[in-house]
Amino acid sequence: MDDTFHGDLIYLFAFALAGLGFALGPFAVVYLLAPRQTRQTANKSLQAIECGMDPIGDAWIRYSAVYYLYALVFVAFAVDVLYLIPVALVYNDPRFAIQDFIEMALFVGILSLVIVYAWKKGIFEWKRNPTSPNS
Amino acid sequence: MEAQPDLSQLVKDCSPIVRFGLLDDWLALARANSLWPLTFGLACCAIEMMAAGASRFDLARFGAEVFRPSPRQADVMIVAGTINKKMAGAVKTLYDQMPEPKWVIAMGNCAISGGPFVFPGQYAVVEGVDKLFPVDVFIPGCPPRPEALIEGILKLEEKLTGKRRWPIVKPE
Amino acid sequence: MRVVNEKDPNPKMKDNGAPATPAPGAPAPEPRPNPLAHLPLPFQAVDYNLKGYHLEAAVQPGQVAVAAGYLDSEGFSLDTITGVDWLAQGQMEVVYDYFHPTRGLRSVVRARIPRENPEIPTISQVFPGANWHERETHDFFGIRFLGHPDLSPFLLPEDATFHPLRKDFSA
Amino acid sequence: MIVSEPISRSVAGSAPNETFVLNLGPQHPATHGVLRVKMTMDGEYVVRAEPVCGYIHRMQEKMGENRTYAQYLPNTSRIDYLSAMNYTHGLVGVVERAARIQVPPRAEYIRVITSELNRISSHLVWWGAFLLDLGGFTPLLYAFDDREMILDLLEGITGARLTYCYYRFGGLYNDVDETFLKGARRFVAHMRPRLKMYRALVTENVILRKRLIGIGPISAEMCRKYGATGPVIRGSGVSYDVRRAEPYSVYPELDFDIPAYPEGDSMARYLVRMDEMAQSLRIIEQALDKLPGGPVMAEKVPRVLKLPAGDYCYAVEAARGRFMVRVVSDNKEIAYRLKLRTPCLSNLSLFEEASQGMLLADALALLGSLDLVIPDIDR
Repeated sequence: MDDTFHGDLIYLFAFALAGLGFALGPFAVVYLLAPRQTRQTANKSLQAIECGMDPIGDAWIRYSAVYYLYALVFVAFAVDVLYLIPVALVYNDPRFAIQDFIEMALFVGILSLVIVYAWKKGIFEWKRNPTSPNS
Repeated sequence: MEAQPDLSQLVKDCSPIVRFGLLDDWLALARANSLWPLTFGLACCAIEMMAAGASRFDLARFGAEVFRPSPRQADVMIVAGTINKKMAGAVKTLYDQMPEPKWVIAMGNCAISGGPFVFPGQYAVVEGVDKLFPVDVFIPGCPPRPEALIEGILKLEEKLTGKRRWPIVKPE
Repeated sequence: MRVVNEKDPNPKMKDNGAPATPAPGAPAPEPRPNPLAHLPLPFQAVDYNLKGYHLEAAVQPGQVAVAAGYLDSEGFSLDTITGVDWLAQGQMEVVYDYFHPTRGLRSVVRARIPRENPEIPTISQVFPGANWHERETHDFFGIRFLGHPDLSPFLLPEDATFHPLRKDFSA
Repeated sequence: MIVSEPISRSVAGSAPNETFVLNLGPQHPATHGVLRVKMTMDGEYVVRAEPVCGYIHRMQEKMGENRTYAQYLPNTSRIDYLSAMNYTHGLVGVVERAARIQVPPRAEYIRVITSELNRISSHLVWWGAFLLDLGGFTPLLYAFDDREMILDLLEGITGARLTYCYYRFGGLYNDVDETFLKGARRFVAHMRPRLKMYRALVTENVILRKRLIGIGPISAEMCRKYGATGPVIRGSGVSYDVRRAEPYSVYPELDFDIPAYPEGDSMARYLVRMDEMAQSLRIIEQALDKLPGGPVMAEKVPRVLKLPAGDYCYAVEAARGRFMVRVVSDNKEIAYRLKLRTPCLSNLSLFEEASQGMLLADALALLGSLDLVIPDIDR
């Protein structure tokens, strides 16, 4: 029990180190190899891109809630796909093919209710907030 | 004409901390073969730039057909057209927002020296984009032919890699 | 409101650079039926093959908007507004071009204003398209259009105060 | 099912959304040049779109007052560089009208052929760029491929690809040669099936129809109020075309019709331009058949032209609409005032009113359907 335990521990530790390396590695490489600063004429280098003009107004304002729900529909399906990947690995037993298929269909079916909800709520038509300036 | 921008602070060394001889050559070769131009068509030269990017003259052969609208993703700014004083601020902003290493190609007489719109008492045209920031390649013509733009890009690649890998076509 | 057709107070400039509207006495081409005769505007028929427009009316600066109203009701569309700086006579001239999309008529309304403080009422409430033409003419000549919603520089930089197309402009 | 009223009211509570201002700025792929539109937006909807021009103002009218008419010819092909022939035709026409110069018939026919070829090449650039706005990249390659054939033809006789300076007062710079005439016939024969293929490839594409039909309706009355001309007014049902309204050159002797669609939406303007290309092919074919012999330059045209005092206008049907040159002359060889009435200024002026309350993506489809060339607006 001991050595397999140690083996797994080292394996886990190496895997974490590699992950960290992949995360911080590019930052180090870029810091060393990339040019240090950009040449500027009007020091607008860090300004938000607004087709060459200065952005007007502030971005932190109350805009329509539909953007948030549009993003939610995406997140729902991203999670959906996230779960389908390990499922494909685990459910690969040929004897229960039909049963696995039904379970996955059920899982995807429940999640696709999001589309029905969003459709009814009028998110895909970018319905406007009725109290907005001139809807 | 507003005061000349002091280009001195522009040319200070932006080279990286660590430099490998061989790696720099490879980097330069990679950059030379994937120059992403900024879609910055101002006037007539923009149409010739589009023609250069289209099917017959095909900038894709030199890796430069990816026209990036956003300055953050562009390597080279092809100034194709007339810069006038109302536009000068926007041009400088775009130049700033391009990440280093960046280059500028002045395409057409307007970008080189104001072109046909320079006359005594002219009030609106910036006479040459090199008054705003340093320019790497000048392509004369009004508008220059797409072949001239391609030659300009090859000249820029020659500046990057130090050697010319494409044959020079001698006008017979 | 009837546009009084009295004589244009400033003398008809026939000698130099004046718009050579055919004087009634001159051997005018055969009198064409003036299709806009029913309008209370002093329209005169003009030789299209020479001038490029059919009818021309010199009106008082005050009646420009009224003329635009009549032509609008007649179905004309605004072609362009041209400013001309007659430095010699100390006057500025504003020329309104109209074309008729269905009848193919071309009519011109012109008005002269003193050069010192060039002011003329706007016609942008009749023809919204005139908004930009007037802003541009203000840019180039400094002619103030009274009642114009927003006379800020149109083609010149926002902070421009010079008027480049004036004859006495020097960069 | 309790899901009934839109989410935004129940979530956002009572306070209305604030609007934000978006810069569809000078450097933007959809503005085809340096037009800036300050879009005040409420979420995805345009509350007010205010175009700001002047970023490519090149003093064309000021230059008209400090060079002679002949020196001004190259300028005309740089106002709207996509229909340079029509613009040069405008200036040449006004000088010939004022100085009463008689142009030989062969020159007039060649002017019509080259102007119509230039109109087709301009519509091809519009077609490629418009579909680029709507997200389709391939049509641009087809359009520029065909356009190169026209450019080769015109380069053969004028020497330039884009900014031709081919017309002179009283005629042409040089006569056309045999290769041009054969090439023009070959181009007409090549282009007709291509137009059919464009219709199959793009016009009947369901995505395009969904993006254009009913988008950006412009009424004939709005066109008249703003002075819009060209394919914009013909897309709103009024078939106003300077070639028919104020006939010039030899257009009365040629048989062609003016396509007009009553709907007034972006699809109508799209179809007008596609049909116009077919009509231009018809005009070129007829003009090639009727091409008379004889000189291409009037005899005694004075080298230095002094126009008699007065003001003169000459209107031309350019690819984007009615282009008119108004010259005020005072007996000198330099114009006292040269006014250029350009179609894109009037066509764009109705964008603010036409795009209110639209989705941003539809506002761009409307902007593309107006077919703007920005130096044409700013001059």
